[in-house]
Amino acid sequence: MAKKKKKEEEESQVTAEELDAELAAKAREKLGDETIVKMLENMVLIRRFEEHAGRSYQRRKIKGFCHLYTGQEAVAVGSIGAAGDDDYIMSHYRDHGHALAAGLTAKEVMAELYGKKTGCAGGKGGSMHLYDVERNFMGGWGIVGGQVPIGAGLAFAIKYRGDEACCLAYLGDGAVHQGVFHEALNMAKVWNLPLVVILENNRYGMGTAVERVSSTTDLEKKADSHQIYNEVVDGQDVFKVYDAVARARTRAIEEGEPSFLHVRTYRYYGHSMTDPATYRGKDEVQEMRDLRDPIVRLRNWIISEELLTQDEIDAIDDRAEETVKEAIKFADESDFPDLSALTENVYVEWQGEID
Amino acid sequence: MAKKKKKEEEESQVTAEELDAELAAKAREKLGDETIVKMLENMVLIRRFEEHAGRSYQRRKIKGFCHLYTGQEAVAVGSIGAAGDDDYIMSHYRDHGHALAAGLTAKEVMAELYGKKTGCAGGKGGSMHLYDVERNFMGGWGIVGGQVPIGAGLAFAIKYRGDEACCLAYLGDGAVHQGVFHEALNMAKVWNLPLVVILENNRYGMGTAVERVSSTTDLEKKADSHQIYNEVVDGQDVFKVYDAVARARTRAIEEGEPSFLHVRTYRYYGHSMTDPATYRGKDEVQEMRDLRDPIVRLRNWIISEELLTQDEIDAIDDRAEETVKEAIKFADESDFPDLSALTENVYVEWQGEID
Amino acid sequence: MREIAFREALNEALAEEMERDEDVFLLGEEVAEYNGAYKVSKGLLDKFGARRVVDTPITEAGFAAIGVGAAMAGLKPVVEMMTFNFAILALDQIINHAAKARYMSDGQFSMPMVVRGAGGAGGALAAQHSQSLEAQYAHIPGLKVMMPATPKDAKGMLKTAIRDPDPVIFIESEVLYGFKGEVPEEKYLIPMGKADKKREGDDCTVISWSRALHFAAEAADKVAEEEGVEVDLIDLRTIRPFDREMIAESVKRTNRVVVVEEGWPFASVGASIAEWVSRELFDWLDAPVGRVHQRDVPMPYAYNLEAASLPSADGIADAIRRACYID
Amino acid sequence: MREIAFREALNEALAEEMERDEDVFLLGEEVAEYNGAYKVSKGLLDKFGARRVVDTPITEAGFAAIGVGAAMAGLKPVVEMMTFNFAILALDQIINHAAKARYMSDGQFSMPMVVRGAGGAGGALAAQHSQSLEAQYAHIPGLKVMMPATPKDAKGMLKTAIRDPDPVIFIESEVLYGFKGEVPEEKYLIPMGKADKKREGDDCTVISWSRALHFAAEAADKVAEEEGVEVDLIDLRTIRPFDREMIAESVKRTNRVVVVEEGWPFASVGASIAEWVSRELFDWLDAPVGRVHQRDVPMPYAYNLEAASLPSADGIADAIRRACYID
Ligand SMILES: Cc1ncc(C[n+]2csc(CCOP(=O)(O)OP(=O)(O)O)c2C)c(N)n1
Ligand SMILES: Cc1ncc(C[n+]2csc(CCOP(=O)(O)OP(=O)(O)O)c2C)c(N)n1
Ligand SMILES: [Mg+2]
Ligand SMILES: [Mg+2]
Repeated sequence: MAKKKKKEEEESQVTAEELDAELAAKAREKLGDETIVKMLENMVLIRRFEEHAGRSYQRRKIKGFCHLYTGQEAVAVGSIGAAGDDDYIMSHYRDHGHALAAGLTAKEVMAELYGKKTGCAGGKGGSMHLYDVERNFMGGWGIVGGQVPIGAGLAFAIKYRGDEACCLAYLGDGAVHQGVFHEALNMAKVWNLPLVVILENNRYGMGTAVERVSSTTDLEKKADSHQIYNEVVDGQDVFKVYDAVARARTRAIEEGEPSFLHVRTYRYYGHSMTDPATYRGKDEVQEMRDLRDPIVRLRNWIISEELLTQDEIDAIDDRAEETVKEAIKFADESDFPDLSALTENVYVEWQGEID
Repeated sequence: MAKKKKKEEEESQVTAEELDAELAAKAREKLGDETIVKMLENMVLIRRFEEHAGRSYQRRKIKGFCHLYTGQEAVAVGSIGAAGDDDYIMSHYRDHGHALAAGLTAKEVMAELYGKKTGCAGGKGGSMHLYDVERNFMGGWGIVGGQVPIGAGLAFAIKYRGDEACCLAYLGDGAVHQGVFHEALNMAKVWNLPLVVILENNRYGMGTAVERVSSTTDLEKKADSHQIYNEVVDGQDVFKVYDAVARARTRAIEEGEPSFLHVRTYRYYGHSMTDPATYRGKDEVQEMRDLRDPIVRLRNWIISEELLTQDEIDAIDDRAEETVKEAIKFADESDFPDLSALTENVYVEWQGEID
Repeated sequence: MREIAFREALNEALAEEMERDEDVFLLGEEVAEYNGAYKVSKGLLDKFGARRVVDTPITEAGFAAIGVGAAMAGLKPVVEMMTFNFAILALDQIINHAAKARYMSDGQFSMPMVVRGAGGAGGALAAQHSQSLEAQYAHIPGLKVMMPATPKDAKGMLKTAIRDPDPVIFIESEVLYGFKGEVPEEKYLIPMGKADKKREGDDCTVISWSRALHFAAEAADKVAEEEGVEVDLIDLRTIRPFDREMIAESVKRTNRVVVVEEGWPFASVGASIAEWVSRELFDWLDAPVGRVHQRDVPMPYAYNLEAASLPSADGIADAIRRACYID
Repeated sequence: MREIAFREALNEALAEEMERDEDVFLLGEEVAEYNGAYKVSKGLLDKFGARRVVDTPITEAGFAAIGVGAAMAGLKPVVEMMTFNFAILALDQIINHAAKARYMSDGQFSMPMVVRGAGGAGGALAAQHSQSLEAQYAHIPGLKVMMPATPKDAKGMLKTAIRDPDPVIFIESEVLYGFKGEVPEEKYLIPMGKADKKREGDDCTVISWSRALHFAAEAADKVAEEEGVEVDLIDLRTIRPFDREMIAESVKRTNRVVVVEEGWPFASVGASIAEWVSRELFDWLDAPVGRVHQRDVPMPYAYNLEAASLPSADGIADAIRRACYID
């Protein structure tokens, strides 16, 4: 672990691109140093979390499908960093990063991955179905694209109640062709829903490069049929993500204008734990890691701006590692759900037995 | 009948807008006078057919849902006039006009509306489900939007076989929001399918004016997400429709470029026979009838260009009336399907009885 | 008692519940300005305004999902499907999302959503518009399914469905919308999961629901008159969960059963009810459980074929006779 | 005889039929360059090229419709659904379009389309990815449904399905893809609508299909060993139409039946098979038709709960004992 961390840093010092200085300065002014450090901590936590989740998967502690978020950390942290307390977060099956960014603890997320009763869905959901209604983290859904119109429904409820909030709904580059995505965007525009749709374009939907299945790789254009505000965002620059989402949020709440953000990012691992990702070159991955790693870029900026020292940065890493290890221990030691849980929470009320 | 016809003509002579002279001349050169007269005949046939269908509905000879095409005749006749023999025509539930334009006889269509065994679907389909596979008229479908991706499938088959043809797929302004429309357009673009999607915007989906449910009334923009060639077409000018579809067809066949045509048209009657259409003003309908009636405009042009005399035009009307009356008689006198038909053609082959 | 039509009873249920609870709203195609394709929502836009009576684009999956999201946020959406034939487009949202949200989150969400609209054959509407699709929902854990047969039940059941904390699929026979019946002036609810005895008899239990119930009632009259066979006629009302107690009580008396449904026979609700009776009341049965259903074919347009395809009073009477070993 | 895996058997079936008939092509998510999410289409892109092995965008409804259109034009599409959980999105195309085109046109179209892919629970995949949804298709006139349980059947049945002129829903258990078994080298077909006797016995008929068949086989071993109960084990193979002859012959000998399915119990295929047996073979039954099925809940992720939810050899053995009045 420590070695890997070192490696990233060393290479990053040589080559990683700098963050957008202007937006970084603007974010610093608005958020303050503490919050920015917290963002780094969150991103590092997600990175370490996924490393351990991957290993636990290999040790068969986590089963089923497990989709890691590594490489995309700035998207979750930057976007949810711009969200208000009453905003809804609507994610899909690649949800570990969104959940952690939304404030779920590593323990309850890891325990869910382990299928334990202490998990954030009592062990019933697993990796793809994390939820925390208290924190407005609405999951955690496995049908590609299905979450987007539900996100519009959450935005509908906000508007219905007259709340000052919005819904951030995430999807991947593969999901953007699903009919419901388009249905949702049209309704969002017609009804002026406070919806911010965040497309995380990590260039692949499973093994399929976006250009092979999309009429355009400029995926922001996918909102054009619906006359929805859209822009392209560098997803490896946490401040760019933050800025774009903050602006979109304002537009949503103050003007009732939904937005569609095409966030360019990258996933470092395969689609899920069982995908060797032979459909892309190693160079491609390496280049993203070397030049555009969102954590390295943020670290570099933090050091150059003297928010933290290298030692303090290292301490963040160590704490994250520690947090995740504790989460692993917690998950491992927790109990599986009681068998009685099998028939619980199918309904709120049920008039009869369950066959 | 004769009175109504007169009325249209008289008013039209005062006010109806002229057809696009240039395109009309171009079409005349390309098609010849005979074909143009045939187009008028077809449009008049559809008009008379729908009048009689409406009356038969009121007399309970036709049941279920019955959606008349009156007012939109130039779209069916202009577009199918541009189609080649091997092109597929894919329609929806408002299909009488498309079917007649595609060459189905008034008899077999009317008999189908009457639910008779002599109908073009043996009485099993009814008004919404006309078919004639021999004439490549692929129906006749009742699920709003569902026909568009099937049209893409027909285009896929054309390409698969390397045929020189395309598929014309129709939909309404209400159908354009359905997810499958967007799914189809993206695939058509990615795979370069010879597909021409013809949106007949008659301003309403049932009782809903297009602006109430669409993010834009410039419905041609609905193709923008998919980078598909699109244009707006005056659907009350048969030559404009003809020209746009002919160009789209060439693009489809020669360049593998799908097209999306936003054809502005109007339906004179309610959505179906049971809709009094109280959601729109009488003036609106009258204005369309007076100024933009596709038949009146074509007639006027034909007379002014001296393709036909007024008497010959009247004769066309009389013949159409006669044809439809014969069709009514034929339908009325035909038998209902034999009861044995109930369980026939569920499958090509079935291993067992039918419960 | 006053008589009103089925559609008016539904309309009253909607109005009363919207009056009672600000979180209840109606969403669907043509529900607002057009007053509903079948006029079930007549006057509601005027009464409650465009915030709570919402016309949607023709996007069944999309607006069902609006309902799912709104319910997750604590609202109580009533999603109108113009007909359940079109709800097939929304099945992913209903089955994969609405029905599973509570379970997957281990109880963090409730899903107080009603999906309602017209079901069954409507009269010469042909194959794509004449389907009795309750089996698609009754199969799914997480959903409840209600199907009223009378105006009174329609009103009381819809009110119950709207107040229910779980997703309820509420299927209204298209043919019954104009059907009139007694409906009390005072407020009432019809409980979830409870069947209704429509006629008492000791000779044969007939179980049905929705429109088919009326064919069954006609058949019961017929066999009473012609053979003196007294039918114990059960209107199931709620399909999932169904009322096992009332069925068991009846079958233990009659020892003969016929299940009548409007839909197709295989993997159907009727098959499942008949199977349950055959299994749980095996020792009480003097004859195989009879079944009547739509013929196992898509619905044809031609009226003679449609009539031959649907269950009929005559066919049901025959099935009752067979169950009673009368020929 | 050589042994190959279920997925390889399917792969051979596809390759042979594509070789044999230029009109057969494969379409779906990840079928080409990725060689299939479950590697069923491995090597087919290399062998047949991108014209005939087509990767699609993630648009299940849309590409199912490509299949419908292509079949209407006379081609023979094999549409791969990565899993049938996602095929719910395409149900409108399958039910309202593919299943009805022939009937609505009174025979003008045939619909020689296969929709195939993974079904059932896959192992800790949770509620949205672990559904046995055959009832959704078996309910629908116009469709046929096949569900192989062995590599040999998988190959012969898929070849039959591809040659069938009607739309065939072909559901492959996700868990069985790696399962190995004997598959002849020479070409063969397994007929539509014919069940297979997996074990002969006179004490109790057990009817199952797909993955659940294997649980049933285990249970049959168990009761043979522990109680000397000899099970007549029927692998249904084709669900719609199902093999009434083989079931009747067996039940008339054993007079006891258990139906075992992986899916939910209500309005299910198992319920319908049990119902048919109860009705048509009423006089031959010495005990109620037993049933084993998934618990009537969405599938939980936790492995202990998943195991408790699925049918098991033990549970089936108990049901067999109950049917034989052994306790
Ligand atoms: C409707 C549906 N179809 C297919 C799948 C299988 N599947 C899961 S993830 C995935 C790829 C999605 O790619 P993308 O949207 O780019 O998201 P990413 O995985 O890259 O985050 C597919 C095909 C699914 N879960 N749901
Ligand atoms: C999926 C689906 N939803 C709803 C309906 C009911 N319906 C039939 S036609 C129609 C309006 C369609 O309007 P448009 O697309 O503009 O076509 P037009 O009738 O104007 O030709 C509706 C809502 C349907 N048939 N299918
Ligand atoms: Mg992706
Ligand atoms: Mg319209």
